[in-house]
Formats: sequence, C-alpha cells, structure tokens
Amino acid sequence: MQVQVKLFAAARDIVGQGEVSLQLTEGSTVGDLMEHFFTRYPQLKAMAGSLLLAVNREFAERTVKLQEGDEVGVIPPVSGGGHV
Amino acid sequence: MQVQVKLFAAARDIVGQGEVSLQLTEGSTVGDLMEHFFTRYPQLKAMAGSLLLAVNREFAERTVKLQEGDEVGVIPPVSGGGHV
Amino acid sequence: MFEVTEKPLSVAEAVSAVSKRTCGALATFTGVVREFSRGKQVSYLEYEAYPEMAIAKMRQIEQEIRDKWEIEQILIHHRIGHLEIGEASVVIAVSAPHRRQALEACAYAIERLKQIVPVWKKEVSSDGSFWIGMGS
Amino acid sequence: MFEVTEKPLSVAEAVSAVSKRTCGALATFTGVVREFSRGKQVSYLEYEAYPEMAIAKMRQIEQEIRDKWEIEQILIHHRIGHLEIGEASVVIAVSAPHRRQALEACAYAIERLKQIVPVWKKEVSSDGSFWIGMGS
Repeated sequence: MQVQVKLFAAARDIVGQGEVSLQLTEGSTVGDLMEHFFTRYPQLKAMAGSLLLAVNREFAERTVKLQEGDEVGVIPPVSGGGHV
Repeated sequence: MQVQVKLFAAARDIVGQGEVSLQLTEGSTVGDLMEHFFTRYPQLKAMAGSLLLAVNREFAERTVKLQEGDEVGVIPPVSGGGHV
Repeated sequence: MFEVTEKPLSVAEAVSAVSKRTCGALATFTGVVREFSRGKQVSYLEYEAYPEMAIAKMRQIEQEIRDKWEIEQILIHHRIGHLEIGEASVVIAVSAPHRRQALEACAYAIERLKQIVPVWKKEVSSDGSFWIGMGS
Repeated sequence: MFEVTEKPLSVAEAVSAVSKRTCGALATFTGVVREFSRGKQVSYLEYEAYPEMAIAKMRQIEQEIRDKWEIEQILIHHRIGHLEIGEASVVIAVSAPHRRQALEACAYAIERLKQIVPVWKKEVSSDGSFWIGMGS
C-alpha cells in the first residue's frame, strides 16, 4: 500500500524534503513507517522521543495501522504564536 | 466652609442638578453632608444604602471630616462597560 | 493611555498605542452595547462618567496590575454620551512580554473597572429608561 | 473564521468579523514577534504550518470552547512565512454575550493552540537559526 508522508520544520530539514510517498507492506503501523525514516536519518532518530505523529490530520499513536492512501504527518514539537 | 458636591446618574436626576455648592459648619463629615440632601430629597434617602461617596476623587467613609474646598462625589452604584 | 471620551472607540488604535518591540503578547477587551438586556429590546444607551475620578481610578487599576504582573503598557478608554447598539463602550488593551500576563491583566482590568470606576449607563428601551447599577 | 495565511494579520478585521448584535463582550489575543528571545537579538522569524491539520485543530479548539462556554463567534488567524519584529503571528478574537465567557475562551484558545496546532517558527538571529519547540 501507498502512504503519503508530510514532514515539517526540523524533520523536513533533516530529510531534505517535505513530502515523501512510500510503499509499505499491508498491516504496517505508524511505528513501522517511522523506523523506515530512523534507519535512513539518524538525526531524526535522535529526536524520536519528541516527535508527534498524525494520521489523516489527527494525532495518532505509533501502534495505529496504516491504510492505503493515508496521510502521515511527522510533527516536531509544535509552537504556534509569537514568543509568548 | 464651602464644599463642592457632584451628583451623578440617578442621584443627579433626583436632585435636579449635577453640581451643588454648599456652606457647612466646621467639622462636618461626609455623613452630615448627606443628611442635608436626605432631608430635602426623600428619594435620595431611599437609595442611601447603595450610595458611595468620594472626597477629592477617592472613595470615602461617611465618618470622614470635610475641609474647605473639598469635592464630594455622590456615586450611585457604578456600572462601566457594556451589558457584560 | 486613559480616556473618558464622547468619540467612538477604536480597538485598532488601542492595539497600536500599547504595542512595543519588547512585547510578545497583546490582549484586548471590548464592551459592546447589546441589542437585548434582561429580555428587553434596547433602543440605545446614555453613558455618563465622573471623568476626573474615572481617570484616577483607571490609574489605580494600572498600579494594581503592575504590582501583580509584568506588563508593558495598559490602555483604558471609556466612551460616554449616546451609544447605539453594537458600539463599543469600553476598550482595554494590555501589552506584555508573555501571554499570561497580558490575558490575566486584561481580565483583571475589566473586573476592577466594573467595581471602582464611576461610569453609569442609562438604558433606553420601549419601556422607558433605567440607570443600570454596579456589576451589571 | 480559521485561516493560515502569508498575509499580515489585522486585529481590527478580526474584531469586526466576530462582532454580532447579541454580543456584549469581545476579547482578542495577539501574538507578536519580539525583539529579544532567550537574551538573543532576533533578526526575523520564519513560520511554517501543516495548514490542513492546523485548520482541523482550530476547529477542534472551537468545539472544546463551545462545550465549556457560551460564545457567539471565534476567529483564529495564524500567519506563516517571513515575519519581522513587531508583526503579529497569531490573532484570536472571541465574541460572547458576557465578558467572562469571551475572556476565558480567548485565554483557553491560545493555550490550546500552543498545544495542538501544528505551526513552527524558525528564529533567525546573528547566532544562526533555530526551530522553536512546543510551549515556547
């Protein structure tokens, strides 16, 4: 199955692109997907503990199973607003 | 001694004017001043319990002694802002 | 930064008056004349103030706020005279380095204004007119 | 009422967008780019968002607020792209019948925005540039 991965801020800087299309085996979880990135990008693995993940624009645990066409967001610690 | 009395909102409506200059005997208190008004304006006396008084733009108890030239504010319950 | 005025109030002007380069946060509160009050249709309001004391009490509110929070600037403008529905009767703006200071100080300012700033409103509706009391 | 935009934000437009004749109170919060952060002089900021999710999370914040307070309207506009010092990064405006609802909902909205709305900022100073993390 195919999923679309969107990476932001520091995560995008590390991976070098903001959007990646990935082919995964059926039954793969969000955690499996992230292992794919952690293997290739040790710097991303270094921030694994603080990364949040979203599936179809909702925050999701790493145990969530992915479906064909899902959009996965890789979300470093969020900070909206000013320095406030 | 002479004091200047300023009346607002419902208090001014009852007395019919917003500013009154009064001659008082030395040693008169804010309470004495108000008795002068209550005698003449029973409607004002009816709201005595909720009236606040100010001397020289600071809230003052009725026991405060007045001085020549003092400005006394007669302040019905305050309400600033909108209906909020 | 403190005014009692017959002129219409502007939130935009209030915001720009309190803005500083050291501020990360800016909170405003606007009180607006409502169409309905206590179930009655309001035609318009007449506001009246004891202007000199109102300004003195606004200064006191600023001092109380500076004793409690680190803020940059505070502005309080209160309108008096004839106000139509939808018009602003009071605008408060507070700038501060951080958001909680600005928000808490702004909320405190309107609460204290209701308690100690001598401003009255006369509500005019089809039933007649009424002076509205404290805390309303 | 929810936007993620590269255009400058306007508190005045936000206020007018949430105004209704049934509202007695209107609260706003504006986040502004500060000159100093962590003791460093800031040159400018770059904001980035996950726009579709940001809008979805702003809708969630509205729903949480409506479950807690009686409000009329809420607006949240977040700016992205290049921001200079003194420019607004986020504007929140809430109208409500009464003041506490407007003020509490506005304070809640900015707290939740910091927690769940995916927007990042990169602080650019003479020392280099840094992505700024959650809750800052």
